[in-house]
Amino acid sequence: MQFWITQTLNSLALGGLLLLLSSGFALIFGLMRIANLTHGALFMTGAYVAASMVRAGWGFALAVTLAAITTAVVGGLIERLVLRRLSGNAQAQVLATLGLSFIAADACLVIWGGDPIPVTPPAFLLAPARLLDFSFPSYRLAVILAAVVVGALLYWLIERTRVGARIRAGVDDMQMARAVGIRASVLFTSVFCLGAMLAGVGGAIGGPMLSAYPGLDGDMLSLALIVVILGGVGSLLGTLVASFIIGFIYTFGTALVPDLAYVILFLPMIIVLAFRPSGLFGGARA
Amino acid sequence: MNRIGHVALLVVLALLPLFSGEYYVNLGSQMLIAVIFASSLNLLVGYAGLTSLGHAVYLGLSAYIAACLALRFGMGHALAAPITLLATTLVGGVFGWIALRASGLSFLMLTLALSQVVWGLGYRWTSVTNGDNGLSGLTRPSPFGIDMENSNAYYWFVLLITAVVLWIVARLVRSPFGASLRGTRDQERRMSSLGYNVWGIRWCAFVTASFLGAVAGLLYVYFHKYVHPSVLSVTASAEVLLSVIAGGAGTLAGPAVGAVLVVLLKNYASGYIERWNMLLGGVFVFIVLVMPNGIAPGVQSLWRRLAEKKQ
Amino acid sequence: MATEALSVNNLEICYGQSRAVNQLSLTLEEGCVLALLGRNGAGKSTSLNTFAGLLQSRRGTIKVFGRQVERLSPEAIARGGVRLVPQGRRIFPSLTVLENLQVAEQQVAGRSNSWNLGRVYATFGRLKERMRQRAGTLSGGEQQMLAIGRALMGNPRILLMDEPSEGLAPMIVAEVAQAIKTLKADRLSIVLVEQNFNLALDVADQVVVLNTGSVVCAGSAASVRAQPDLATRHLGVF
Amino acid sequence: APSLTWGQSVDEPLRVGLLTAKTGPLASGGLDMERGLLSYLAEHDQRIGGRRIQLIVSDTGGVPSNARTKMQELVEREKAQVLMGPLAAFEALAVDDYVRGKQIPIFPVAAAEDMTQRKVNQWLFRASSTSAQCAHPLADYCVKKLKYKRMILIADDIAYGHEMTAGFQRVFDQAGGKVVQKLFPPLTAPDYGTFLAQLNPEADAIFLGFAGSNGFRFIRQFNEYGLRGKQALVGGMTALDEAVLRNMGDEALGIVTVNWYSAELSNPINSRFVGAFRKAYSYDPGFYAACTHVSASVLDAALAPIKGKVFDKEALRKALRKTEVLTARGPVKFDEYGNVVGSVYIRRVERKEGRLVNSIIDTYPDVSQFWTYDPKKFLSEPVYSRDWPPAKNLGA
Amino acid sequence: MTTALEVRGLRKSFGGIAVTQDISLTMQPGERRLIIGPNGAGKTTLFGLIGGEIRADGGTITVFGQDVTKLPMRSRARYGMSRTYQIITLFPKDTLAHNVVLGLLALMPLRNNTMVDLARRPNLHDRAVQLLATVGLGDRALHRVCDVSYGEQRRVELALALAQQPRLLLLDEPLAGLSQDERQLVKKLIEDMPRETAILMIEHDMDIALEFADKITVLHYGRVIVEGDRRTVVEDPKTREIYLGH
Ligand SMILES: Nc1ncnc2c1ncn2[C@@H]1O[C@H](COP(=O)(O)OP(=O)(O)OP(=O)(O)O)[C@@H](O)[C@H]1O
Ligand SMILES: Nc1ncnc2c1ncn2[C@@H]1O[C@H](COP(=O)(O)OP(=O)(O)OP(=O)(O)O)[C@@H](O)[C@H]1O
Ligand SMILES: [Mg+2]
Ligand SMILES: [Mg+2]
Repeated sequence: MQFWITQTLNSLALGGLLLLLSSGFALIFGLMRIANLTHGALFMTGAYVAASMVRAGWGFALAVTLAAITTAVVGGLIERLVLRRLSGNAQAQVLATLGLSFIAADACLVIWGGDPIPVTPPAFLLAPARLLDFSFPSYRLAVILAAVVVGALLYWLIERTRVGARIRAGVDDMQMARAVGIRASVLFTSVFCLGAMLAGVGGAIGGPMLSAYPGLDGDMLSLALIVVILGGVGSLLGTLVASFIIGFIYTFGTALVPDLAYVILFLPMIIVLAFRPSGLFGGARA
Repeated sequence: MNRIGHVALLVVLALLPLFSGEYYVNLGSQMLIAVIFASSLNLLVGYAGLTSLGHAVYLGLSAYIAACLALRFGMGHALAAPITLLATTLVGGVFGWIALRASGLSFLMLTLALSQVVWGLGYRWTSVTNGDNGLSGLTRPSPFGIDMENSNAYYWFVLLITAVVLWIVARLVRSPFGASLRGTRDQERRMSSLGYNVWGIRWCAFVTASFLGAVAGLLYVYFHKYVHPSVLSVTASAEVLLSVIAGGAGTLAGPAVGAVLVVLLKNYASGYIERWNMLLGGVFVFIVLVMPNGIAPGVQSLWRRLAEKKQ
Repeated sequence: MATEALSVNNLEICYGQSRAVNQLSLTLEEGCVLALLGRNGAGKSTSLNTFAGLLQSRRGTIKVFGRQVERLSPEAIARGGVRLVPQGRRIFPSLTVLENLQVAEQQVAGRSNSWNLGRVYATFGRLKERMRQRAGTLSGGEQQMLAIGRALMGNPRILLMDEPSEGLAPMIVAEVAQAIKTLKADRLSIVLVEQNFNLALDVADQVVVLNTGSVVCAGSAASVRAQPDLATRHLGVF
Repeated sequence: APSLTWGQSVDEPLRVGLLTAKTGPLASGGLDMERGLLSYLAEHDQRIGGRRIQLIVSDTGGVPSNARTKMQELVEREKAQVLMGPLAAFEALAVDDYVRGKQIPIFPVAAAEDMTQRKVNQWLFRASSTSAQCAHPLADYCVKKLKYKRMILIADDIAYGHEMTAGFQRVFDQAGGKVVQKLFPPLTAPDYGTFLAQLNPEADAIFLGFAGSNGFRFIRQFNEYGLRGKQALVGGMTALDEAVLRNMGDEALGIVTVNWYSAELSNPINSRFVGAFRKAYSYDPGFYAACTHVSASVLDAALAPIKGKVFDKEALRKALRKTEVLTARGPVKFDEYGNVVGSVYIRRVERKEGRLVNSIIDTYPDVSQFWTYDPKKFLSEPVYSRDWPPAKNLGA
Repeated sequence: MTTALEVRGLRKSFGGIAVTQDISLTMQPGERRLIIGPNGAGKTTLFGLIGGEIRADGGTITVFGQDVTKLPMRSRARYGMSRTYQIITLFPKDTLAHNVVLGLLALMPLRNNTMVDLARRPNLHDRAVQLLATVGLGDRALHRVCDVSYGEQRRVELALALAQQPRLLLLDEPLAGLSQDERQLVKKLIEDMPRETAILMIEHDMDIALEFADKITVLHYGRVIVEGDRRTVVEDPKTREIYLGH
């Protein structure tokens, strides 16, 4: 019994972490259709920045804020200086953003070294929470909460304020979007910054669970890709749901069939995509 | 470039071992293998418009099959090589059948997922693949009694095969089949309504690409005499994809140029520059900003502009 | 004196090396309809797209209510009250009909009789029926209605219409003609590119005929109506 | 007679090639390998065996196919005469046949068992240890001193993890303990939560066979889940390396680990090494730094009797084989398979002068890769793996 | 004699909205038939169903005696069917000539050849240019599709369909976007098609289209409401009420 409860909470925590990771990616890749493969690097940068701040005694909240600002600025620069010129050319975007993430990863290695750096969660979340007759890390409960909040806010922003429709209009036909008065340039940069910022926030909040270490970028990038595509590219709701689905599949899959640990994320993915190529929630708009 | 140019290039490349040290000859072999591999992927990425992020499977699988046949069954090269190519191509056929249910991003993800499954198998199925320790203790073939353990001989062997592969690819893309392949990339709907079998055309391209990837895999395993699951990893798939894009997808010279560049940066420049990852990233970004369609098309249009100016 | 809504002077537009429009000058007065006519490839769409800011002219000026706009971005021009019904519809296929209209919405303070969802739906009943459908799956004619509706949602002062009757059933064409007259009455200024000669002459005040990028004939609609040979010569009608 | 061929004179610098990983996921250990060697050279006036050293460092990025190219670069282009590294087992295996062919002595850090067991390469001298070499004594210690009866083994799902746990399990089971659970999280596991929830609560202790950052993450999460104090943790060779410790906090205190080295070792060579290393890089040397340092000592000692003539390969090989030398890790000699025989230390994490250190609490002297088993018999059995030797008490 | 096209009880709905309901239609070889109806009546959908792009929910489609209801698009082309699209569906980055060459190749065995050099087959190219000339685009053959005007692109649509020498030709608003001269040109071209070719055309330009038709079918909300020869249909009050409006 306790196994099932703990694993369920684990699934939710992992799902929450994935949501924080992939919500920004859902904006940039899903909605804006920019193949931004720096997402993992931005996540890692967020984690490292937060780690340094916490270590320097700035407190967790401030660390998250600073990580958010850093990645938002970096994201903005990337969009303005590089991706802006490559709109529509997915292959060029892949090349440029992977190039940038190589640079970022190496820079992190230079700055922070090759050893893993922990991020200490805020003091009040340090002690495990007692639930019934067992304990569960209270930080992870907080992550679930944070993910739900971020997901809800984002959903509101994109679906209720027409920002989403405007972005999709720009993706469909940039020239026409501008010709109907959408300030596409500003809009795209802001949303890109928001996406990058979410990656940074994800890294900072995920830091205490994952630690900051070289290679974090690649690990996270492929997870974000899986989540967004499984959920259905362009569907924010799909991303939100897929995060948790994957949280469950991974957690229970590795526990129950350890032999499949390596492929546990990919087998369901193959099955889903083979039968629904546009993902679980895609299709309507894909 | 015309035929004379191609032959001249071939001759120059063939003479290389006479002037350079063993290290450079080996580096050359590696570049040529990378060229074959990138050209095979280019069929998909460049001409069929299907971005595959799992192409390393075919190189890796063929390397593993060849290694297993030799180590576990003690099979000779003459028999093992064709079996390897056939088996890998068969797998390519099945994977293509699965992945081509989708196109676009889902295709990318399906190829990635399939390659990850094979990668997982490589790691986990230790009784066959030896897991993380990889398979070692392999040999190179010696056709007609030529000792390929010798770096120069092996280089020439690889050069010959590279030339043949590039010739095949060049024929293919200029043929009617190549034209229809590009057609399916640009306007799938119209192609079907004209009466082309879009799925079939793509599948054939996929199978051809996996066959050529398997050729690269054989050469790879002969060269390294060692296989490790990392040849099946996403990183390996991404690397070849990057070389194709950097060189210029959908052109003949592009992937070759890209592959040579990546091998050079990774294996040669890294000997001089500690921050070679940064260099590699920087070079990619630079290429994209200056020549968004890749090196080969970029240089070509530069050339044209210069020529125009002269006139 | 009537205000000049749009005045174009000596416009030259090129695609790379090839020149598509040369020395185009025209004036559109407020509340008038100018019909821009010509054969396929004459340069009509090129001109219209340039007025909307989608293309950059090489030479010449474009003034909208006296303000020079030829170097402004499309969104600035659009927000300044110029809206385009493009050729080939170019609706946003992945958005629903409703979203297509919403993203283009721009209300102008203090304008009575302004365009909003209700009024567009009233004009094109079909769009209301299809409100939640993805625009990409609409029929050709429905897309055309949507493109017109989308332009109207911006409450423009100048409307650029590139073959608005294309793909519309005769009854709807008549309704579009009626709508154009209503718009005229609302003091909207319209540049109309049309292959439907009858429709164009029915609503136009002025006619400009282009051929291979140059103006070959310009005058009031009345005078063109009076000279059928002119139309035959330049447009191949009748 | 002096030869005209290049590199055949003892007056020229000796070209030492270091194959390491300075980028990629293994960079931390790889950098330490370089630093350990540089430290040694600095302590010895840039000389080994009386010869000036020209060090050529090559970065594999932790990728096996690069390892071979980089090895070729060192040997063919840079004409290295002695090789150190590489770090990972798969890198070492990737270059193995090449090294055999070129007949160049190599001092690997990689711990892959079979390289000095069933597939001996006579040019290879491992001064560190095999994967299980330290796990054997730890298992012994767990049963005899710590009195653990039931243990869980958890390790990275790679050959290194498999070999280490296999060795531990063999000794532990034979000494009367029971290995009740074995878990192998994939190397790429984003999170250990799912494994923590599976831990058998009946076990006395958990053996950690992690390398690099994974052990570090596991221990932190172990604490977060409130498991600290409920079950003891003991660590294998790399679980709480000095490199990991410097980023850890109190959660690591009291954990017992095993290794053939500790920065806390108090012999004169090590004191000098640690002092210099700390001064240069402001942290303690660990496993990887010590590895190259010790290897350099071995090379130093071997070159003395042959007067630095590395080009006489056979002589060098014989000299190396016979070397017995005091190093930073203590006395070192080689068995006939090219693997080290030396002391193994049981250590406990303590706080000293504000930083965490691995204090030595017990020493097993002269430990061979075969532990107490008969080499012939040992070698007639399959190499340690995930499933061998079979675990008999799982779930008990 | 077999019919060119026989559609029986064709039904299709999208998400609950019936777009075609129980359409039946018979065409003899060589027949020229016009389909009209208000926007959104289901005309293009009908073409999609006949062409195989859309799967029918019910009903059968027979082309020259062959039941093609379950066949994929490409096989239907092999029975001599070809179509144009209302919304331009061309290869935008290729030249007009290459577009047409793809059309020519589609039904030749040569299309599967992987070894001959297409550039060494000048006769194919020449035939493509010839075809383009018949739609008035001979001088544009080497321009890319994306570089020519809309009206010109619409004529490439037509050329591409003609390249297949169809026995059953489906034209979806072939005159839309064309200037008056070109309308006459295309009208003549269609009239001059081989007499045995059956042509099914959707068009809103009544001035020209009516002249062409032997028979007219009027669709409304996915149903055939009037069918017959030109006179009967044009004079039918229902046609006037829902479509012509005068
Ligand atoms: N993107 C482009 N690149 C190069 N040339 C172009 C491009 N678009 C149009 N042209 C050329 O510019 C000229 C004018 O084209 P435009 O689209 O303005 O014609 P149009 O009068 O609107 O014709 P239509 O009635 O067919 O719509 C044509 O000769 C056309 O081939
Ligand atoms: N995929 C779809 N999903 C939902 N509705 C669709 C879809 N495709 C078509 N429709 C609807 O079916 C109806 C018929 O469309 P169709 O394109 O056949 O009309 P049409 O008769 O060709 O009209 P037009 O003259 O405007 O081209 C339209 O109302 C359209 O909105
Ligand atoms: Mg036009
Ligand atoms: Mg239609």
